[in-house]
Amino acid sequence: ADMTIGFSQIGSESGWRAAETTVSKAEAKKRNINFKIADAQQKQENQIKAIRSFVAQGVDAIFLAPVVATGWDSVLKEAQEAKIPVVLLDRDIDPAGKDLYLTAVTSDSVHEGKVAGEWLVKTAAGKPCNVVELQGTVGASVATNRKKGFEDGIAGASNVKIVRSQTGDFTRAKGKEVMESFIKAEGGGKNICAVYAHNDDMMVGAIQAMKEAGLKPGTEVLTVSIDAVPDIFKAMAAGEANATVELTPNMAGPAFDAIIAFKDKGTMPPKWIQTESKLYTQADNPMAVYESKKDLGY
Amino acid sequence: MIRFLSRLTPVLATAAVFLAGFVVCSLIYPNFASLRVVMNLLTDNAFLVIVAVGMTFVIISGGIDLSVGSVIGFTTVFLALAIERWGVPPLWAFVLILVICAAFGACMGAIIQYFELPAFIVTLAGMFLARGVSFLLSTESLPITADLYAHLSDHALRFEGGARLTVPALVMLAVVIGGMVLLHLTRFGANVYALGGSRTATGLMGINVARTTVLIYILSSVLAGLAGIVFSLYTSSGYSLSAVGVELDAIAAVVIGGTLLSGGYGFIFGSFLGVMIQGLIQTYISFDGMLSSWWAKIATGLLLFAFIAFQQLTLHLARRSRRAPAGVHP
Amino acid sequence: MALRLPRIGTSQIVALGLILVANWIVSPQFFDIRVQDGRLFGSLIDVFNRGAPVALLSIGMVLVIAMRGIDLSVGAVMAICGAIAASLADTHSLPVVLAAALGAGLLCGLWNGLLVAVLGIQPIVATLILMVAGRGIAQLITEGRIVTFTSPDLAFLGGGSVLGLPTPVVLTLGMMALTLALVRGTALGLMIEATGGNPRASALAGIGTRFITVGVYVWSGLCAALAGIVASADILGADANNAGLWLELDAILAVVIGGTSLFGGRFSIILAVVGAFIIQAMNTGILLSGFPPETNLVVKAVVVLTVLLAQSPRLGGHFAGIGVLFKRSKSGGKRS
Amino acid sequence: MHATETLPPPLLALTGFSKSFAGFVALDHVDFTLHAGEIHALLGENGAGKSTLIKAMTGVVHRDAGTLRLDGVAIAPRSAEEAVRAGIATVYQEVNLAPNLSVAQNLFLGRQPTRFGLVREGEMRRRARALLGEFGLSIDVSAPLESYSVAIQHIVAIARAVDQSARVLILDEPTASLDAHEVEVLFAVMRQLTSRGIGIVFVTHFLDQVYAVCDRITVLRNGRLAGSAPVDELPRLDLVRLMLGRELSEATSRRPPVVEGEARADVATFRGVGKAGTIAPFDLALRAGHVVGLAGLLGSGRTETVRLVFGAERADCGAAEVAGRAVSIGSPREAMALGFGYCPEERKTEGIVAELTVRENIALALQARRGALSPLSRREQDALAAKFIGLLDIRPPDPERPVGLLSGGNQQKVLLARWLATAPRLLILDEPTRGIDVGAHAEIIGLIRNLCREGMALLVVSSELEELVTYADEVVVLRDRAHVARLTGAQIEVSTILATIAEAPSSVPLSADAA
Ligand SMILES: Nc1ncnc2c1ncn2[C@@H]1O[C@H](COP(=O)(O)OP(=O)(O)OP(=O)(O)O)[C@@H](O)[C@H]1O
Ligand SMILES: Nc1ncnc2c1ncn2[C@@H]1O[C@H](COP(=O)(O)OP(=O)(O)OP(=O)(O)O)[C@@H](O)[C@H]1O
Ligand SMILES: [Mg+2]
Ligand SMILES: [Mg+2]
Repeated sequence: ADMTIGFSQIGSESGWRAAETTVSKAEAKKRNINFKIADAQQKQENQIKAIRSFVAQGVDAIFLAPVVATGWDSVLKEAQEAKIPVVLLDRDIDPAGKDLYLTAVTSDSVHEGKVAGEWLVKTAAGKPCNVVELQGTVGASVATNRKKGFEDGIAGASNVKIVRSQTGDFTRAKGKEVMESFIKAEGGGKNICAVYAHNDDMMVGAIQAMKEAGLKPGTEVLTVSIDAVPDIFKAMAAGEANATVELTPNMAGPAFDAIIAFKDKGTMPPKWIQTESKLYTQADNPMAVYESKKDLGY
Repeated sequence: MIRFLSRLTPVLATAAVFLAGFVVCSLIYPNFASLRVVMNLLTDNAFLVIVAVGMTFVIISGGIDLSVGSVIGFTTVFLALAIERWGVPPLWAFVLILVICAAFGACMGAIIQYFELPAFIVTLAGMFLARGVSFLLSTESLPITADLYAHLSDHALRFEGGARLTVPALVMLAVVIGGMVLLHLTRFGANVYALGGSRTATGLMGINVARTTVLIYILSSVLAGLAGIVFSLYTSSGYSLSAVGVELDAIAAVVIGGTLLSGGYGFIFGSFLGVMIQGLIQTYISFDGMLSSWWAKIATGLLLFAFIAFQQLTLHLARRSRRAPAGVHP
Repeated sequence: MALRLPRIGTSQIVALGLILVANWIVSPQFFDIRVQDGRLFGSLIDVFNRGAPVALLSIGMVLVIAMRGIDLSVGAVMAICGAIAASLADTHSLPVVLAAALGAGLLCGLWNGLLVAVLGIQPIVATLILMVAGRGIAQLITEGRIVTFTSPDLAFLGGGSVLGLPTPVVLTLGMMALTLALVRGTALGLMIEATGGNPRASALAGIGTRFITVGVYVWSGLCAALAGIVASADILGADANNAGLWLELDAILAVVIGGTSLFGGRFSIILAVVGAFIIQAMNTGILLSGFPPETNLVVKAVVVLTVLLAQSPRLGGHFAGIGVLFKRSKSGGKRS
Repeated sequence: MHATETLPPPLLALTGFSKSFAGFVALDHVDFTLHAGEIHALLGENGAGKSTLIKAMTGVVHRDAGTLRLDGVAIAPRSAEEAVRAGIATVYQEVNLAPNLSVAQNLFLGRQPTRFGLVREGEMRRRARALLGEFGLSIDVSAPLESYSVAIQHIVAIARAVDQSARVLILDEPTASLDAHEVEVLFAVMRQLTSRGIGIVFVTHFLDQVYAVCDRITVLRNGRLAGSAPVDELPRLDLVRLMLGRELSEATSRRPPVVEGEARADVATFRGVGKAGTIAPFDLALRAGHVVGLAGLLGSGRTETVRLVFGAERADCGAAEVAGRAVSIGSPREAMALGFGYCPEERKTEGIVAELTVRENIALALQARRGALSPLSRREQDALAAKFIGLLDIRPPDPERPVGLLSGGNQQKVLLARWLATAPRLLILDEPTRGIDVGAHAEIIGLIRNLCREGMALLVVSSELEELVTYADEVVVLRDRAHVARLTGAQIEVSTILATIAEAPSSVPLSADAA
């Protein structure tokens, strides 16, 4: 199809997001689509500007990875008035705006957290387990949801409880710094049974902090995090990490297919195309997964 | 008249640079030279222009206000909660938030004035505080569904080709004109310039420096609050992380517009143009759309450099005729 | 700025002490230090170790600010140099890696310096250009990913220790000593203060203000490069997206807490470094306290304001009042 | 207390004013009384506390003790604003106006004519022109203040205060950079104000001016009241003794006559040097042991001449030769490398670095010439500071005090010291004795002569012709930004110079190679 699609990407704040961009480009190329990407540097106002400018350019469709759930009504209405279909990638928006977009290809981040929590409950197997949590950026919807999902996941198990929770801003460096202080605050780490991080990058930092403090992550301290970026599989292969929940970077593929079908045949896609939140553990041949993922642009 | 023009040189240079940039973009992208793009520039940057107007006052007086971005964020969260949760009528919520912002600005101004602390740090603390309080209020993004919002965001002067002059853009234009009148035509405005020229001298000339300083920060915070209202109209929501880093964009716009960061010189209209130049760069990059995230950043930097270098050159040529001390370089 | 008789920075040191005590109150094991793998280990050590990058930045920043400038690009320069170091670490020897990274920092500083001193662009805009573009360049180098490395040589700079002290702390102290030697061992410091205090008078007194301006930006670039190397070595990888993000504000804050005026003039390198550790002590305290993260910024705001109010000339510098006790025993008011 | 039967009750009465700065006593129980319609001279050496007394009076400096009564009513202004509202207008010693604002805005800041809250620019400019007209000044009032010389800025400050003064006008060294004509104009205005019942406090170091306009004198010494008396009861010599606490060794005698044709080494020669729009091309020859004075009215181009010579501004034509070698002087650094030194006129903006100590300010130029990498040791700096503090009698004699905290005259001495420390071959002095007291004045003139004797070339700008004629070997007269005449030998007389300045253009031909 000879199509131009504009993509308002959130930014390039993490390896996962870089991979999403790379994969999206590759998928567009596969389908011969003219794909324009605008990087919003984590700012909603920039995303709105980008969408407006896509409308002004007269693209055929707009992909939007919304940085926040609210505030899209008026700009999406403008796109609608210009008869340009919008597909949400990776994150959803507020239910009030349901009829303003064609479909949403997202994972459910509450579900991701829940998967992580359930894994931990299962692994702790009834033994008392103090968890420290590395949150994402304060206020980021993913952070809020992954926290909520995890809490749901462990809700039934009174033996598992979160003893400390701080933000690590989704970064390795902060993850490491925060973990260092958790270790000191929890008696040199002896009281910590498991670490839950809202993303793998923070967990990689936390693993370093634990090793430097003489702890053995993966055995003495359980780890579970989300995203499934290649480096966590390396850690898993080395026995230093236990589990991760995958968030696929390929959101654009299904979105392209939906748009093409919609444009060519008028097929209405379902309102929500949910991607899988697959749990990986050390048992899933981490080295092989690492190899398969390492060139995806993470 | 010649004197007057020569004082306007920085603004004229900025205007020339903006126009040149617009023409170049239009030559590259045929869709660019449309009313729609121009109107989008006005609407999309409305809140930024509003804070930049306040920032211009602050910077001309020799200060700086780093809190504006956080104040916008706080305002949106407060409005969302007030309107949706606490059931305050939107217009009352607007009044309330502007009063809160004024008090906030007054506190910062008073601390700067009475404790003789650098504005940079006091407003940095203000920035932490405003953002921190909005986190405490709510970390979630909250939709605003009040009728007034739906009404205002639909309301716009429509032109052909889908161009719309929206309410935020109209508010912004009013603020620019009001700001120009206040700064350039009133006693208060003259005092602001005088403060930037020399704080001690202004005091010795019998101007109430304390009052002027406090008023300047009140103005900046109130305009940030107004920008927050516009932002909440623009997005129909409140979110604690909105407008992060806007203070830097605003400062950059003000300075690109020809205002001296050291105070004493500058024009509101220059700041308006400064925002427009930044908007133009962004629009150009999204029209291009082929740049990866990093190339987009590099291009933004290079374009900024090109604009500023071109502006320096224009200024240099304009000043060539006038005397400029050599060897003495600030 | 009001003129004052020279003071020594006892208020900063007292502030640092009080924050450390506050940390001890929220976390009783704060002052516990043990030896772990030949390296001192404890929350107090963390303060200095984690504070090292901002301390390094503040060493360069204080000189720039003393010259009435400002350098917003340091965070981006950190990212660039960290990215270069991490990408070369596994294929080149440490000297080559360091030379490349420091060289890049030098070039960045030179660019800033030339824009300010030769083109006459206002420092905040001149360095804003590199702040925006620099992060792009860093991401270009890493292609947006986190580039990891395994070279133990480079890793040593982040996680190793010298005589029990973490390497970043040692590097910071070394850089501070070198800078002190450079500006206080020569007349450069005096010239910087004179130029910052009154640029026109200094130029008329024959000071090569242009040259010194370029020089301080270059030095700031070098300090940022070192900070970038330390940050990369710490996490065994270069995170171009986040390395040094917003650290320019922390560095400026450190300089101001250290008593240097943003309008240029008198400066103190040691107190700027103390300022950096004050900020880190506060951050570490927040992490140890166990308060929910939503309160971080509010706590930070309150602490910053308290530290500043205590330094305010209006309040007569109550911290300094305590400090007078120390001051009497020492002679002279030589700043450094 | 003097009996004041003939005078009306005091307009302004200060009693027991005291002020100390961090242990340093600047004012010690000073009393001062000003009557309506009187011009009251406040005199004293540099650092005696005159400016501090004034600032304490207007509330700019918070006094430690003392009461202030205006018309018998106790007032306590806490800021300049309150003082102005009470009817006390002041011109402080350093020009205190906003350099970036237009002249008109500066004149009317805070009291601009407005309509519906908007400033009436045209009306304000008209009033500004009228006001400055009273001072014989006709300039573009919409131009920024900083584009004018200090002297003009000073007149603007005076005009602003005069226009504001309701009861009391305080003038702290208003005449320091004015020429004779401007001073006359100012005096006329002052007399007119007193006839309206306004009381004027007048600080100056020119005793002639005291006797020309003042009714009464109060003298401060070391922060204490040394005495107060009507002018006619205090003859000159008594006054000087009261101020200094000792006799003044009269140094202002005529210079020894120069032996014509005495061979002297050329230090620097300038041919056809000028800059379009600033100063017409001029020739200038500067020789060892020779003092060239520049005389002219405000804005005649004296400062511009010396700035070109020093490379502070770049000439756009002409050639310069130093010690027989053609050179191009493009910056102060290059000039200093050639052995030039330049003590600028605007000490606040171009001279001192307020935050740095006396020692550092003195060492600055010498250090710059030596280069950053060969620092003056602390001991060398201390020695330098000690030497000049002694030589120029800088007070307080504390080398570690920030210069900004010194009195105006003492700052000027530090500035002189900075350049003397470099031992230049050619020293350029722009208004070197601005704000310097009688005692130090004589010493500095003695110093200039000594330097000359030791073979230094000097180029001096001075508005004080009496002073100029005591040491100049040659006087160049400027008018309308051009060098119009060169006077030597017996021609160097105040009257001749004045006549030359006043002459119609081109009546005194300037021969390029005269002298
Ligand atoms: N803010 C200050 N801090 C410390 N000392 C000060 C301050 N202001 C003035 N002084 C000191 O007070 C003394 C009196 O200064 P003042 O300016 O009143 O002298 P003055 O009589 O006006 O001298 P001049 O004729 O040189 O202007 C000086 O020794 C000066 O150093
Ligand atoms: N009467 C005037 N009308 C307009 N501009 C003037 C006048 N007098 C001075 N100026 C301005 O002030 C500047 C300073 O002139 P300059 O310093 O060369 O004069 P000067 O002879 O040194 O007199 P001064 O005694 O003021 O130092 C001039 O370049 C001019 O811009
Ligand atoms: Mg004085
Ligand atoms: Mg002059």
